[in-house]
Amino acid sequence: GGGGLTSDSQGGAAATTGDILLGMVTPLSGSSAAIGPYMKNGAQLAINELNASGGVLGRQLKLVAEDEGCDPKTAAAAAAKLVTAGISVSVGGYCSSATLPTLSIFGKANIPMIIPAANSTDLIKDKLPNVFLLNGTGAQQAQAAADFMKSAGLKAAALVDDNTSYSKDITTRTAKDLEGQSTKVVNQQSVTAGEQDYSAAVTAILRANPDIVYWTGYYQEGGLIIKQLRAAGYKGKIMVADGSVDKQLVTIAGKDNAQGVLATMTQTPQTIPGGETWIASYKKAFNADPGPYSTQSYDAVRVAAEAIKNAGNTNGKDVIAALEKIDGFKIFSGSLKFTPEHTLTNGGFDILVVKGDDFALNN
Amino acid sequence: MSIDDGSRPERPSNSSANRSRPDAADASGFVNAVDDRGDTKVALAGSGLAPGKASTVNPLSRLISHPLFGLVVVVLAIALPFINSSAYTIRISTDALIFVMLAVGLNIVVGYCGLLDLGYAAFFAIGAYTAGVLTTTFGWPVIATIPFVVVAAVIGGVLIGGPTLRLRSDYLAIVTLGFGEIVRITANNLDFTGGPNGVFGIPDFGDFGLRADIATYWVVTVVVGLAVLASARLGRGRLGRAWRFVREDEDAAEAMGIHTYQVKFAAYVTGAIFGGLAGVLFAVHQTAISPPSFNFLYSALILMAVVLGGMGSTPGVVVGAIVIALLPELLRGAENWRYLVFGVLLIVVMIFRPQGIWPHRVGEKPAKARRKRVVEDEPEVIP
Amino acid sequence: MTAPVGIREAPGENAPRLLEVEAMTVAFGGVTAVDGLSFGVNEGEVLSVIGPNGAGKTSAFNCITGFYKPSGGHVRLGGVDITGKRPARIAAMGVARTFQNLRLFGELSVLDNVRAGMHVRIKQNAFDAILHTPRYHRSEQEATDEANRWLDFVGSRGNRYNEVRNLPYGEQRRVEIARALAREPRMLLLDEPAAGLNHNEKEQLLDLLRRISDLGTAVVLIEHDMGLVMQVSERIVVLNYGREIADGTPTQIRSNPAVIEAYLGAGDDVEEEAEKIAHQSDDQIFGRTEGEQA
Amino acid sequence: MDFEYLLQLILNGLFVGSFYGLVALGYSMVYGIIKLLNFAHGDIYMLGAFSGYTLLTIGAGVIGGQASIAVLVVIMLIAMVLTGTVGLILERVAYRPLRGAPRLSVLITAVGASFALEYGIAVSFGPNPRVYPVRLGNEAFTIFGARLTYAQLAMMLIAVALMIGLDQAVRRTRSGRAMRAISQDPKACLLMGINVDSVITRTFFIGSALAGAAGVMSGAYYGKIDFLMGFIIGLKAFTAAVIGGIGNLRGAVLGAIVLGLLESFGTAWLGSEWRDVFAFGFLILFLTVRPTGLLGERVTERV
Amino acid sequence: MSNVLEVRDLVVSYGKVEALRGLSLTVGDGETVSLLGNNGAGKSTTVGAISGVVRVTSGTITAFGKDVTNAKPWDLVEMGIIHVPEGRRIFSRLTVHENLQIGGYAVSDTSVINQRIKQVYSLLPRLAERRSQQGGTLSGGEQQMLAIGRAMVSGPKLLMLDEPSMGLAPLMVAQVMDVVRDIREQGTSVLLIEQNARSALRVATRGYVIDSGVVTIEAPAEQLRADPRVVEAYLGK
Ligand SMILES: Nc1ncnc2c1ncn2[C@@H]1O[C@H](COP(=O)(O)OP(=O)(O)OP(=O)(O)O)[C@@H](O)[C@H]1O
Ligand SMILES: Nc1ncnc2c1ncn2[C@@H]1O[C@H](COP(=O)(O)OP(=O)(O)OP(=O)(O)O)[C@@H](O)[C@H]1O
Ligand SMILES: [Mg+2]
Ligand SMILES: [Mg+2]
Repeated sequence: GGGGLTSDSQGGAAATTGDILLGMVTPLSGSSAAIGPYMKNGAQLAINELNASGGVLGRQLKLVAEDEGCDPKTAAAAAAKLVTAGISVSVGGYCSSATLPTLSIFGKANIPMIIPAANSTDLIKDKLPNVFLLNGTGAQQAQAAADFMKSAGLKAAALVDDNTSYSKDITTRTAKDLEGQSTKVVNQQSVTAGEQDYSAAVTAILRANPDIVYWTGYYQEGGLIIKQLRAAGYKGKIMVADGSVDKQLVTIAGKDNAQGVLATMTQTPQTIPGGETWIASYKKAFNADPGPYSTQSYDAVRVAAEAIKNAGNTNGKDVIAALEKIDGFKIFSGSLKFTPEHTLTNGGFDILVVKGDDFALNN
Repeated sequence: MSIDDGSRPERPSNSSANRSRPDAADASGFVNAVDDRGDTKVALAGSGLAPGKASTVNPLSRLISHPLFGLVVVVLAIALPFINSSAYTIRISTDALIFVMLAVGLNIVVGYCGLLDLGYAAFFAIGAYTAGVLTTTFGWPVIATIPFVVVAAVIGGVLIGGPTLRLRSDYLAIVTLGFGEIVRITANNLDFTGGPNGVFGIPDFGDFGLRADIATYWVVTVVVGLAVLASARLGRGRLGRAWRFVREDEDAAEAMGIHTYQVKFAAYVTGAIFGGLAGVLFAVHQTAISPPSFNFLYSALILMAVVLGGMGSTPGVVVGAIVIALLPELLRGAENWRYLVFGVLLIVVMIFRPQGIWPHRVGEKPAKARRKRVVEDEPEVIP
Repeated sequence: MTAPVGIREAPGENAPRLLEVEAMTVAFGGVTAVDGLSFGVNEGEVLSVIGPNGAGKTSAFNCITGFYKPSGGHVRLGGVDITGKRPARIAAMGVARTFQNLRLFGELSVLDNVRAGMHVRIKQNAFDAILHTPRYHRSEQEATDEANRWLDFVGSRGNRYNEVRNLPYGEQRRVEIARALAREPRMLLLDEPAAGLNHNEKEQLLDLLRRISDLGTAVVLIEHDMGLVMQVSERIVVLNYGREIADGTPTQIRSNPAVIEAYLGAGDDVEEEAEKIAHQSDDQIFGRTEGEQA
Repeated sequence: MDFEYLLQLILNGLFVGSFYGLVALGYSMVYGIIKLLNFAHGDIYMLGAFSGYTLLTIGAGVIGGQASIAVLVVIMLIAMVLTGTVGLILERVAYRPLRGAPRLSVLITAVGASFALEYGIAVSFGPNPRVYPVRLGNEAFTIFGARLTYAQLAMMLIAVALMIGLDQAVRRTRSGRAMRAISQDPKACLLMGINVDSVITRTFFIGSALAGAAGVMSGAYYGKIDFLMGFIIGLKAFTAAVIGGIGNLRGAVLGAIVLGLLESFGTAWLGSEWRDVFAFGFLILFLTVRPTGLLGERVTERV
Repeated sequence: MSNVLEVRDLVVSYGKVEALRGLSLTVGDGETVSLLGNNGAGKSTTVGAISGVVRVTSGTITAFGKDVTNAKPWDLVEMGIIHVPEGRRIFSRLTVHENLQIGGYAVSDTSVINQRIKQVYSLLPRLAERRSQQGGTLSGGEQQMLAIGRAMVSGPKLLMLDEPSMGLAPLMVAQVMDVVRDIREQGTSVLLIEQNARSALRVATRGYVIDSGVVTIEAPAEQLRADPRVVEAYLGK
């Protein structure tokens, strides 16, 4: 059994004893299955640290992760499962299209969501009180990319996305930002993720003769596109968005081909001072390298804990109020203060560049 | 065999495969090295009289073919929130019910009429998007969108079915698959459909003072229950028989005056309407819809529900749909093992129940008719 | 005893021809299966079409019933041109047929198979079926009753809820005929109904054909069993290489040298058959239809 | 559209088409003989890529980082035997028990097998993509201004050689004829003295081996492999097989090339996002005009 | 005279239905043996069991001195046991010529196959006329000829024909029976199933009457023709 059937029977009084549960909806199967563990581990690392220092409000934290397979229906079921499990805060959300249907489920249950990865502006379009984005939005990233192109004096840009919301969001916004600017968008297209041959797209890009190609999808396809661009004789610049910032990009593209590839990216442990210790503890805990969104997930847990601590209880409304009040809390992308739309005040995007086997800060 | 592979030996000869025995080996285009057939209902040698054989349905299947049985299932479904009202239970049950509606709709096309449709999710998408766009962009209440959903689904069915229903089954399969992909990609590429993020913030039917998810659950239960009933009844009526005739033998059906093309068309369009209406329920339930929900894999899953349950058998298809909808949820904790297990289970189930979990049976007839036959066993001879 | 449908009036002397085939030609690539064939069928008569294998009999049937499109010529039914119409249209106009190789709906019940024949007459739409209106129940009941009557008529015994493919061959043949009769055709085309039947079953078939003819339905029969053909036909058309080589009464046909050469042969079988027939009076052969002979 | 660009599009189309072709052949063969749409076929391709990967990783010490085409060919042959065997086992375990069952039931086991293969690899290799330890260089030559790398040329030549070999084998030998006969009436084939099971087994072996070869080639050429890589190409191969006239081997290759070209031109004219809409739209229109595909046997249905 | 085929106490069941219930028969070298029986009596099942396409539940089948119970059909074809099935089952989308070639599948020597195909064409000229037509488009009678011709290409030592005259015109029935006679004269043993008992008993040397899966009468052909039971049931008065 459990719960009443009437309209006011959900989101009742929060428990005041026992573990505080944090829920995470993340892909653990399907084509994005590789991402899930990175996020899960990042969050777990934060929980371990917090628990070691006594937990929050004297209670221990516990992570409950559910698979979404990047599928909206599975994600919604996962969210409902987390609601039923009694989580206090949701710290998950990777695929935007799969995160959208979870908004109302968490919303109706009065559970705050601190979304570490999904960053489509659609998530905050309806101004739901419980939704907070901990990742820079597409708008911010696009701005960073456009600024770079202009300042580098590039005349022609090709924008390529993988036709998913995250990726397309960035290209459309970049194109908008470049409207009427010195950099012209000479080619814009959406390829299908999961394929291997992008030569048709590459041919079209080459024909448009751009100075820079901006790829906003993930590293799997990104690596292939870089390789195929180079094989087709493309000599200009290539830039990728944060979804492609991963060592694997270099491996897939081939070290030679990947040299000098730029990226728009928020701060990562690799790029901030003191990051090495974080990487080391991650490695120690999970015997693996951190990957995309490990840091954001780590931060999401810490932010959640901070808000609960400030609220003094786990009641959704109070935690949300606490989240809105947070100011100056240190996270990887800088110091945290949510905008009225519940996004980061400062996207914190930097330009990285591939040097050797990995990305480094471009100076 | 229900789906004609188009390779019926055009002229097996005077008798051939039809000759007095179920010869599934020919029918499937396969053969066992040795004709080692299991138990089949066969007329006794030479006698021509097989008194009452096939109508002696086993007690279980008589129980479940009883009209009351369906009622009991519906009552149980309605009572679910009183038994377990957790958000998770309600959600996955609603999902499963919507899936049942899809499977029942596809069953009309595949199970009744024998048309292989690999792009059924297209109609699901058309329904969901029509409802989604009309409610969010124009602020309509969901109910008001239903006529438009039906019209949109019918238009979709006519557009794709019209020119292609003459194709042989496997060609039809690829055409429908292509159509499914076209619909999904188009939704992904257009602006008014919200691009890859789709449409979100879709309102529900109203909460009637209940918890919103439970209100939706009950609405869905009622609609799906009616849909199941309608499809079962359609299957037994005149049109339903015509579908089966076409599935079994188009030429013979034509010779009986049945316009086979129209009949196929009717199946296709009816299926489209079911799919479209299921789409409305889905849109309401998800509140946010986006292209990935309508991919080929989803069409394949619906087809699986139909085949796994038993093509042409309404209770079978309902069971198949519930299995296919809930199994991955039950295996949720297994992560990537989940689909490995799922795949292996599919194979195992099909090997042990090649006709489906609950196949359609000929010979299950209303009790009234059964009694009647007893009297008529010694037929009066008309001069 | 009531027949399942109202017995139609026997046609008068100058009744128009029910079916008129005029210079019909069918060619497949190099093969001309039917080559300028013309013949007619009168209301209510029993006509046999015989001829060597590959003479084009089945092809001619297929043209008449719309399954093949003739490349030349015309087919008229009751004066209406039906050349090239779709099979369903032609069937709805009162032409029913069976197939040389049985074409039953194998996985359906015997009753459903017969109800297929009544399909176009069942007064019921999709909404009736969904809502189970009184009209639905009435029409279903009527259809079932009528199907049962037709099955009784053809002498089908055994369980009618059985899948038809599980029936013995002879029984399936009967069901196929019942299905065609349920169409209430003006004309019934039977393609080798006796093939694969044993002696006893052939006798029963003969009796059935006579009863069908008694209903006033015209019967066109393709058959290689000369015993049956000679006993049941009022008139015989003989085809060879797609052309008509003879047209006449059984007596005329069995002594026609062209027919003997092309089809019957001088085998002992035929002699025996001929002997047998010779012993019967024409009356016995033609039963009640004798009076209508021209 | 200038000539160079046109030629480049054609070359791209041909190159992609040759991959589709290798996979489509197996699809078409299996369909031709047992009327099964083998949805697991694309995953055999994936398996080929992973076998090649494993072999190369094991043998990396021996051959060093820079593999020659010759080494790749050897690896490819071994991988072909491996995938062929998997195909054969698949037939034994998942399809043969269902001979005589409704055709769609087998389709479902095929989808089940596809899931099992994909996620079997996902759990054993992990969900992360793998990268082939060898690299084919970017050296290219130009013909009339269109650019083709030597690696691409080599791949196309291998594909063409395999296709011609198969075509000859099927046409020239009596087992080719037996395959066609089995597709029509397997039981009658028994009475002709044909060992139907072994012919079917052989078909699966050959089809799977070809897909495996394509898998290795794609791994070596594109570099990245992952457990879902077979899905899309499986759909494309199915489409190609249908365009060509399903069950017809030459048709499958022709269909694959047509599809490759359609995609290439679709991208050029409408952009990548509309490419599949273009290809499928064309397919639908084409089939309404020619319902049996390019080379599909036109059957005069007899009644 | 040695027996090419000996069937002892054959039992075959399809699920619960026992189609054969202890049937025994023999075919001697060069003999033509006819099987008569009602629809569903078990005639086709018997030849199916002999040619290995129907599984035998119990009993033994010996051919050319070897036990071949439940042997593989292809091995039996190699031994020269050829079964022309009920309903012809020609390959409808192969041409007439290809159908004949398939008939020679078990023969490895192509020249032998071609030789035999030539013989078939001369024996059945109608097939030669139609050699490149698809099998499925032949008329019923033509298909029957093709089925027999196809069997002859494989070089049968024991030829089993299941209702070869079904659907044939009288002249053609006579021709087929002549072919059967020719085949017998070449020394091939023949097992002939026929509904057309009159013709069958004319070419056969011996015959069996089967009823419900067992042999009820066994006698030389002339004797059967005179047997009142046979006359009543199969020949007609
Ligand atoms: N679809 C077709 N394609 C090619 N040839 C055909 C087709 N249909 C029939 N034929 C040819 O036309 C001729 C007549 O065939 P049909 O079936 O009409 O003969 P039939 O008189 O019914 O013979 P039978 O008594 O043997 O059944 C045959 O030679 C046959 O091969
Ligand atoms: N595949 C099968 N499955 C089930 N029962 C079968 C099968 N094949 C034959 N039977 C049954 O076995 C019995 C014998 O059939 P069989 O075909 O041997 O008879 P037959 O003497 O050849 O008859 P016919 O004259 O009709 O050809 C029949 O009762 C038949 O219904
Ligand atoms: Mg005929
Ligand atoms: Mg038989």
